[in-house]
Amino acid sequence: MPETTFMGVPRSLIDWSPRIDYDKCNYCMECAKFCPHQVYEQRDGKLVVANPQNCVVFCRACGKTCGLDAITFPDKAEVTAKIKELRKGGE
Amino acid sequence: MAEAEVKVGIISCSGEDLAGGTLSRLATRKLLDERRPHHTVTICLPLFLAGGQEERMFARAFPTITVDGCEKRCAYKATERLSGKVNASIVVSDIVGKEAACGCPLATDALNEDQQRMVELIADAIEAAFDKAQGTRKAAKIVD
Amino acid sequence: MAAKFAVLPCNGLDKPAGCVAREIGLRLAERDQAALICPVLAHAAAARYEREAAALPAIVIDGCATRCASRLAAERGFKVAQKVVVSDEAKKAGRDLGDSLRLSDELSPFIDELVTALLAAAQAAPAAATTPADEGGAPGEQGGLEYDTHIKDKFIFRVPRSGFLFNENDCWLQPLGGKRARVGVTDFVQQSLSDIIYVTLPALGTEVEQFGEIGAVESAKAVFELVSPAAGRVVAVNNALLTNPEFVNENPYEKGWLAEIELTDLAADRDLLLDAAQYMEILKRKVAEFHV
Amino acid sequence: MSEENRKVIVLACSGIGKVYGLIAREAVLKVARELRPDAARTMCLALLMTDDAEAHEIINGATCITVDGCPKLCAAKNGALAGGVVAEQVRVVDLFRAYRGVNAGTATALTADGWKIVADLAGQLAEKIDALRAAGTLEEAE
Repeated sequence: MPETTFMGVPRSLIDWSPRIDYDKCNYCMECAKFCPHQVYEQRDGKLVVANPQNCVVFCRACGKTCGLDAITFPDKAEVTAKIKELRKGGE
Repeated sequence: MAEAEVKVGIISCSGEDLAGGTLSRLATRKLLDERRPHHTVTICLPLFLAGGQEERMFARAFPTITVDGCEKRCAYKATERLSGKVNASIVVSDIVGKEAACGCPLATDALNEDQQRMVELIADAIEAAFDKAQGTRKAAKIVD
Repeated sequence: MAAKFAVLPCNGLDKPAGCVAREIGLRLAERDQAALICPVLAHAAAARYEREAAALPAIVIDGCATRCASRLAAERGFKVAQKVVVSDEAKKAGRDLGDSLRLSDELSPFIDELVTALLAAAQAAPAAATTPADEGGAPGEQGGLEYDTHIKDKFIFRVPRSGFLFNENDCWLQPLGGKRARVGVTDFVQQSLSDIIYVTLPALGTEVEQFGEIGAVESAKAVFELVSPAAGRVVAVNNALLTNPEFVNENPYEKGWLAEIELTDLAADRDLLLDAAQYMEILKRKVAEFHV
Repeated sequence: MSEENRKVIVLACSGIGKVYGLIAREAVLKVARELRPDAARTMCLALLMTDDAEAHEIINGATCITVDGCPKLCAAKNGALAGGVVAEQVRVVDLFRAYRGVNAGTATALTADGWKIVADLAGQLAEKIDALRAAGTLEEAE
């Protein structure tokens, strides 16, 4: 599979995907059902972020499905700054 | 540029006044959903009048098969008149008989086993027309 | 000579500032053959000025902070190239507009200055405010914009040829001149979602970061959250979408816009935005991977 | 004017691409065949797109309720174009705002929830037909 990019930066260098707080998660799987990009998987009854690279950079839509607020995302400003930096480096 | 594969268009009459309308719809969806899902497209017939230029181009952009419930052949006539040349015209009453096609309109959950078999038979006929349409027409470029 | 601008003054009759706004409008129309837009008629008959709204960059003149003309311009889809609030300008210039609703001769030089400044600024407005006519094309069927298209099966994906910036999250930004810009989704979003049945507008006054959430559109298939192409403060929203969410399907770039923001620093955000040609490449890639 | 021609024509959109069109169709069939068989009738929308003289004679000046799946309004536009008097115009997508997040099924088959929406919609259509009858609209159409 060809390397995917976001704003010209290899996706693999961008740290953007959901983080699950397992103390809060009740494994309702609403987030997994919601996400069309197969970011989540259920393994042995447990919810895991199986394909973080599939996550659309800056998309946070699945977080809204979580009534328990168990899903968080990295700091947007930091990620933005990192992307800008990588773009400069790549030129 | 790679040659784009041309999909085949299937347009159903949807007749709301007779069983043939339900049968033609279901058989059309069978091709779209099960038998040739990646190689077929459809459009709602009345969009030729209610829609725009984009919709009316349909039969000129795709080799098109029409599926009609009865011998009035509304889908065929309307497509030829409003959109473009039709490659093949399937008429449900020719396949399952006038009696079955012109009975009361059916709800999709009310088909008996006979009628379900009819849907398969009609889908067979569309599929044959589909194969012919794909075989006789070399992929023309419509993209870009 | 054909009009180069549309002029929309508030025409406020009950305040001196409104009367000044009206006078500015009249003088602009005289000096530059601008098309005068009657705000009362524009309000009463939505379709009356559709052509002007689509084809001409607009100069909007508000008398007071109520900004009726600006609101009307947004509602009617005018492409605002320049705007001014008379009471603000009077304050800056240290002018007392008085109590009379009849214009005094003393105000005439002040009005002339504003007219001159507005014309100069409007003529120097950024490309976003230029009309398709200026770019050598006639206004299209969809309104004033010209589109490049990409076709996949029976789906047509359009990208406005100029005046818009995009992010890779399929949202657009249309600078309106000044610090204002509109935000919305692209054809890729509305085609993928199919019939949009619900639109969530951001709250007025919300501060949004670049790539922050700015509203959502929803169909039976999925919810799509808008990722703001630029940082700013939400100053207007397209309330028409609450009753007519299908406007986003019909034209996501014009009547389907979601919000208007006052930009924080577009120059800084520009780095991570795409122009029409760049976005078209992204869109084609996504369309190729996309199964309806 | 015959009894048949005094009936309200409930015109569905023939939508075949999405679930909305199927819901429109099923609701129209339900109201014409089950709920108000004496007061409502269906017509093939496709037939109105041909030059069939008989069909045009029936719809010309007749009171119609159009039921469209999506905002493209195929039934309302084609019904009016053929000479029908569209007394009520219904859009299934509008209904869905009250059923947010509900999986109604596909263009081929409805889920139990989808059939529930059909039942609701058919009920609404029956009420509209009753109202049109009570207002005497149908007699005037003669």
